[in-house]
Amino acid sequence: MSAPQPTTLSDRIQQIPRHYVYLLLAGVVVWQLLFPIRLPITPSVPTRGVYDAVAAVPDDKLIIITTDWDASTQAETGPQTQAVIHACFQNHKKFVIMNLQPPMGVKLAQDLAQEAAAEYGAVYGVDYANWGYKYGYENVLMAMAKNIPNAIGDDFYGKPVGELPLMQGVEDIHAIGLVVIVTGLSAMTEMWVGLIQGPYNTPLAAAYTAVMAPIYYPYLDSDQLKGMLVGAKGAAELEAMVDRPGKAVAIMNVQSWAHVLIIALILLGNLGYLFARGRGGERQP
Amino acid sequence: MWFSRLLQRLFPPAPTPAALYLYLALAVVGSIVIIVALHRLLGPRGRRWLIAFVTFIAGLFFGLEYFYPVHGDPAKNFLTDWIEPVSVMLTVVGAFTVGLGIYSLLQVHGRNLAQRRPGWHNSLAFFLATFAMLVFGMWEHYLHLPQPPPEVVPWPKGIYEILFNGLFAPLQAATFSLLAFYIASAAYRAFRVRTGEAALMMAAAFIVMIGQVPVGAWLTSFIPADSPAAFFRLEMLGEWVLRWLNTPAQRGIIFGIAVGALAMSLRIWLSLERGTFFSEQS
Amino acid sequence: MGSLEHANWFMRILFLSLCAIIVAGVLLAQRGREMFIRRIPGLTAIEEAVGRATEMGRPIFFSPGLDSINIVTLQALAILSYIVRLAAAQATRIIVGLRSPIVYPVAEESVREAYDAVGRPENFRPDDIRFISDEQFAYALGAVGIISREEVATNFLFGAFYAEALILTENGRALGALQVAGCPEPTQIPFFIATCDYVVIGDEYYAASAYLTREPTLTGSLVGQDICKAIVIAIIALGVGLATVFAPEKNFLLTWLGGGG
Amino acid sequence: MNPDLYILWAAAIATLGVYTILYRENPISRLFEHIFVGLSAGYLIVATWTLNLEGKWWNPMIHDKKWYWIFAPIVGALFYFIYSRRLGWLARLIMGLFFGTAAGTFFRQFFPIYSPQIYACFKPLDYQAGMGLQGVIFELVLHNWIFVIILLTVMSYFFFSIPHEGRFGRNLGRSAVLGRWFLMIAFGAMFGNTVMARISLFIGRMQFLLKDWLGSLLPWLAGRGI
Repeated sequence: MSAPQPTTLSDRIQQIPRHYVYLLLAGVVVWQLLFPIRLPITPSVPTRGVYDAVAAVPDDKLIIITTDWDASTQAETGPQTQAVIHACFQNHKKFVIMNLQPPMGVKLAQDLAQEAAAEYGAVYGVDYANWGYKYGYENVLMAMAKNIPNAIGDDFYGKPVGELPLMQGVEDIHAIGLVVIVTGLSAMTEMWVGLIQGPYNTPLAAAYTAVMAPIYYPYLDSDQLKGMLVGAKGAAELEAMVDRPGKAVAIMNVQSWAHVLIIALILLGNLGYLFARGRGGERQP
Repeated sequence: MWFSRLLQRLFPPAPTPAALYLYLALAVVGSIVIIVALHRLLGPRGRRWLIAFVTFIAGLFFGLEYFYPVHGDPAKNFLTDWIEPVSVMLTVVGAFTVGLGIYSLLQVHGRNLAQRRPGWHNSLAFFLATFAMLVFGMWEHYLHLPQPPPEVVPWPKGIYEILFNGLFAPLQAATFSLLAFYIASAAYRAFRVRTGEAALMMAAAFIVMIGQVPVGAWLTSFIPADSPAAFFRLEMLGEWVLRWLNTPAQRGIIFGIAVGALAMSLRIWLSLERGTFFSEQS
Repeated sequence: MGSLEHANWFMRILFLSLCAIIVAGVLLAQRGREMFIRRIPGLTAIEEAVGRATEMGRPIFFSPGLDSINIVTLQALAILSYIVRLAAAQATRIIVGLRSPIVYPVAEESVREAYDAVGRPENFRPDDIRFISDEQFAYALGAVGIISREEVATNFLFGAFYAEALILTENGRALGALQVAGCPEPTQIPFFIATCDYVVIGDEYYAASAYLTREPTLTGSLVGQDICKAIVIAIIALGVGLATVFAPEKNFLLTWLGGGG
Repeated sequence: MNPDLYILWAAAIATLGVYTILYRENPISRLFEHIFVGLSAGYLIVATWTLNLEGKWWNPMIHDKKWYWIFAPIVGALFYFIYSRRLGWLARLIMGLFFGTAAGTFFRQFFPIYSPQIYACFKPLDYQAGMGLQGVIFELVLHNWIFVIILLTVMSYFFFSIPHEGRFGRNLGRSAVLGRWFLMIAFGAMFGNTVMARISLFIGRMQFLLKDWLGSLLPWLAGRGI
C-alpha cells in the first residue's frame, strides 16, 4: 500500500522510507563497533540471583547447564553460557552441559567450556562434563527425574555417562543442585518447571534472549526461577561480576546508541504527526 | 521395574539374529493382517468409535498418572513407570512422519524442475543442498571420528563443516538478525500518539528501551541510588514496568489461555470437538 | 506439600469441577440452550480479509504456527477450516505453509474436507498445502518467498509463533497484504499489533472457533470457560484476602496449590 | 583438509545474500532461501536418524534384538494413509493417538505450570508495621495493589459471554477497557524489551562480518577490538 507522496516537511519525517531506517541503523552499529563510546555497567537484581544461585549449590551436587540455543541466538546466549561457566568454575562447582533442542547448542557450548576449562585447569569428566544432545523433550526430563544414567545414556563423546568420575553417586534428580536453562526457545522453561522444578523442588535459574525474558518475570516473582539473565544485558552484567568483560559488554555499548537512534526516530515521527495535526492536515490512515 | 519385566515376558528378545529376522517378518505380516481385518470388519460407526476410543485412552493415560493417588517413596502410582517408555515410543513413532514433510517438498520442487517452471534453478539449488547435506551429514556421522576431532579432518567431514557452519548456521543467524531492521522500522511506524492505546504502548516501550541500556542509567545517574526517588532512575523504572505492570497483565492473559486450552483439550479428548476436521462424516 | 509431581485432593476436586463446568456448558448448548458471545474485533475481520483476496483475484496465505500437534495447533486448524470454507465458496485460492511434518497430513485433510463441504472438491490443490521447512528461520524465509511470489492479498497467521513472526508480517506489510494474526502466547502480540491490520489476543484465540462457527458445542464450551475464569478470579481473590490477613505459612490455599514448600 | 577459510567466506556470502532481502525480495535472496530450505530438509533427515531413530529404535531392535520395536514404524506408517481416500481413517486413528496425547499432556501440566502462577498472585494488601509513607507508596501501592488491579482488570477483558449492558455488564465493560489499556502497556514493555534482543543479533552478525571476515583482509579492522 503506497502512501501518498510526502510534500511537506512534517509529512516527510512521518514517512521516512524503510530503507533509510535500515541504513541508519546499520550505520550506527558499524560506527559504534569501530569507535565505541563506553559507559559503566552495574549488575541488576535478577543477574545477581543467577550468580548467588550458582554459589549456593552444595558441593556434592551437580549443576546442569542446558544450552538450548544455536547460532541464531548465539550473540546473546553464547556470552550468557560463557559467563555462567565462568561463575561455576570460579565457585568450584561441578557442572554438566546438556541440551534438548536444537542439537547444535551442545557443540557450541562444549567449545566455550573447553576454553574456560583450560584457563582454570579443569578436567573433563572430573570438574565438568557434557551429556550431549538428548532427543525427546519432556520424555527425556521425565525419564531423567527417575534415573539419570539411563535417561542420558552416552555423553557428548559417546561414552556412557555412568563411567565419568563426576557422575559417581549421581542417580536421579536429587543429585542435581541447580539447573541453569540457557535458551532462545520458549516452552523449555515450562517443561523444566512442570516436570523438574515443580515436582522435585530442584532450583532453577535461567538465561533468556531479551525477547523471552518478560514472559518469565512471573516465574522469578514466584521464585520458580532463582535468577535470570536478560539477553546481552544480563550476560554483560554477569561478565562484569566474574570479571571477564567480553563480547556482551561490547554489545551493550553498541546497543545504547542503537536504542537512542530508534527513540529519536520515534520522536521524529511523532513530531511530524503532531505538526500535521496542528495544521489540521491529518490524512485518514 | 516391573514394566520392563512384563515387556520382556510378553515380547522376549529374539535369541539369535536369524530368529530376530523371522520375528520381524512375522510381526510385519501380523500387523498387516490386523490392519486389513480392522479395515474390513469395521463400518463407519465402528471406525469413529475406535478413533474416539484411542484418543480417549491416550489422554486418560497421561492425565490419570498425574491425578491418581500415589504412595511410597518416590511417590508413584500404577501408571508412573509406564510414562517414560510410552513417551519414548511416541517420540519414535512421531519421528516417522518426517517423510511426509520431505515428500511434500520434493513434490513441489520436483515439479518445478521437471516442468522447467520459472525459478526452476532455485528448485535445483534446493535439491543440491538437500542431497549434499544428507550425504555428507550421514557420511560424517559414520566416520566415527575420535573426539576432539584431529587437526586435519577427512574431506567428507570438511565438506559437512562447510555446509553446516559455513551455510546452514550463518543463514539461520542472518535471517534472525533481519529482525533488528524490521523492529526498528515497525517501531518508527507504529508508535504514533494517534490513539490513547498507541500512546500507552509507546510510553511503556520507551521507558523499557532506554532503561535497559547503559545510556539510560547514565542519563538519570544524578538521582542517588539509595534515596526514595531512586525509583525514578530509568533502569529502575524500566524494571518496574516489566515486573509490576507487565507481569500481572501477562498473567491475566495466561490464566485465560489456561482455561481456553483446558476446554479445547477436553473437547478433543472426549471427541466433542466440532469443525471440519472433527466433523461427523468420515 | 510443596510438590507438584502429582495432584493432591484440592487439585483433583478443582480440576474435576472445571472440567465438569465446561462439559456441562457443552451439553446444555447441544440441547439447544441459547448462548451469547460478544463481538471479537479481530475475528469479524476474517470475512473482510477473505473478501479482499477474492476482489483482487489473488491468493490467501495461512500459517498455522510453528508447533507440532498440540492444543494451539489444533485450534489453528479449526480456524483454518473455517477460512478455507469461506475462500472455497468464493473460489479463492488458499496456500498453507507448514513447519511441522506431523501437522502436514492433518492440515491437508482439514483443507480437503473443507473443499468437499462446500461442494468444490475439484478446486482443492494438494500443492497448495506446503511443508516449507522444520527450521524456524528457513520457514520464515520460505514463507516470505511464497507471500511475495504468489502476490498474496491476505495473510492469516494463527497458531504458535515465535521470533520469525515479525519477518513474516513486516514483509507482508511491505508487500501490501492485509494481515490478520492471532496467537495465545503474549510474546509476539506486540509485533502483530505493530504490523498487522487485526490482531486476536490471548484467550480470544480459543474463543475464535466458537465465535466464527456459532457451533453450539463451542459456544457452550465458551460459556463454561467464562465460569471457570470466574472461579480462578475467586481463588485469587480469596488468596489475596488470606495473604492480607495471615502469614504465608498459615495460608492454607497456598499449601493446597502446592506452594509454600 | 582445513575447511576454515571456506567456512569463513561461505558464511560471509550467505549473510550478505540474506541481507539483500532488506532491499526487497530478489533473485539472490530467493537462491539463498532455497539453499537454506534444502539444507534444513537434509539436516532434518540426518538429525532424525542420527539423533533419534538410530539410538532409540534401530539399535534396540537390531542389536538388542528387541523385535517389538518393528511396531513403531508400522504404526507410524499409518500416517501415510492420509493420501488414500479409502484408508484415510487409519491415519485419523493414529492422529487420534497424538491428539489424545496432546490433551493428556496438557492435563498433566495444568497444575505444575499454573498453580505457582496463581499462588504467586496472593499479595498482601495491608499496611505492615514500620513501612512508613515511602514503604506504602513504593512497596504496597506501586507493587502489590497495582499488581492485583491489573490482573483483575485484564482478566475481565477476557469474558466473552457476558454482554456489556445492564449494571453489572457496564461495569464489566469499563473494567475491560481499563484491562485493555493495561494490556497495551504490557505489550509496549515487551516490544521495548525485544528491541534489545534483536539488535544484539545484528550486532553479532556485524562483529562477524567486520572482525572475522573483513578483519582477515584488513588488519586495521581486526585490531579495533570489535
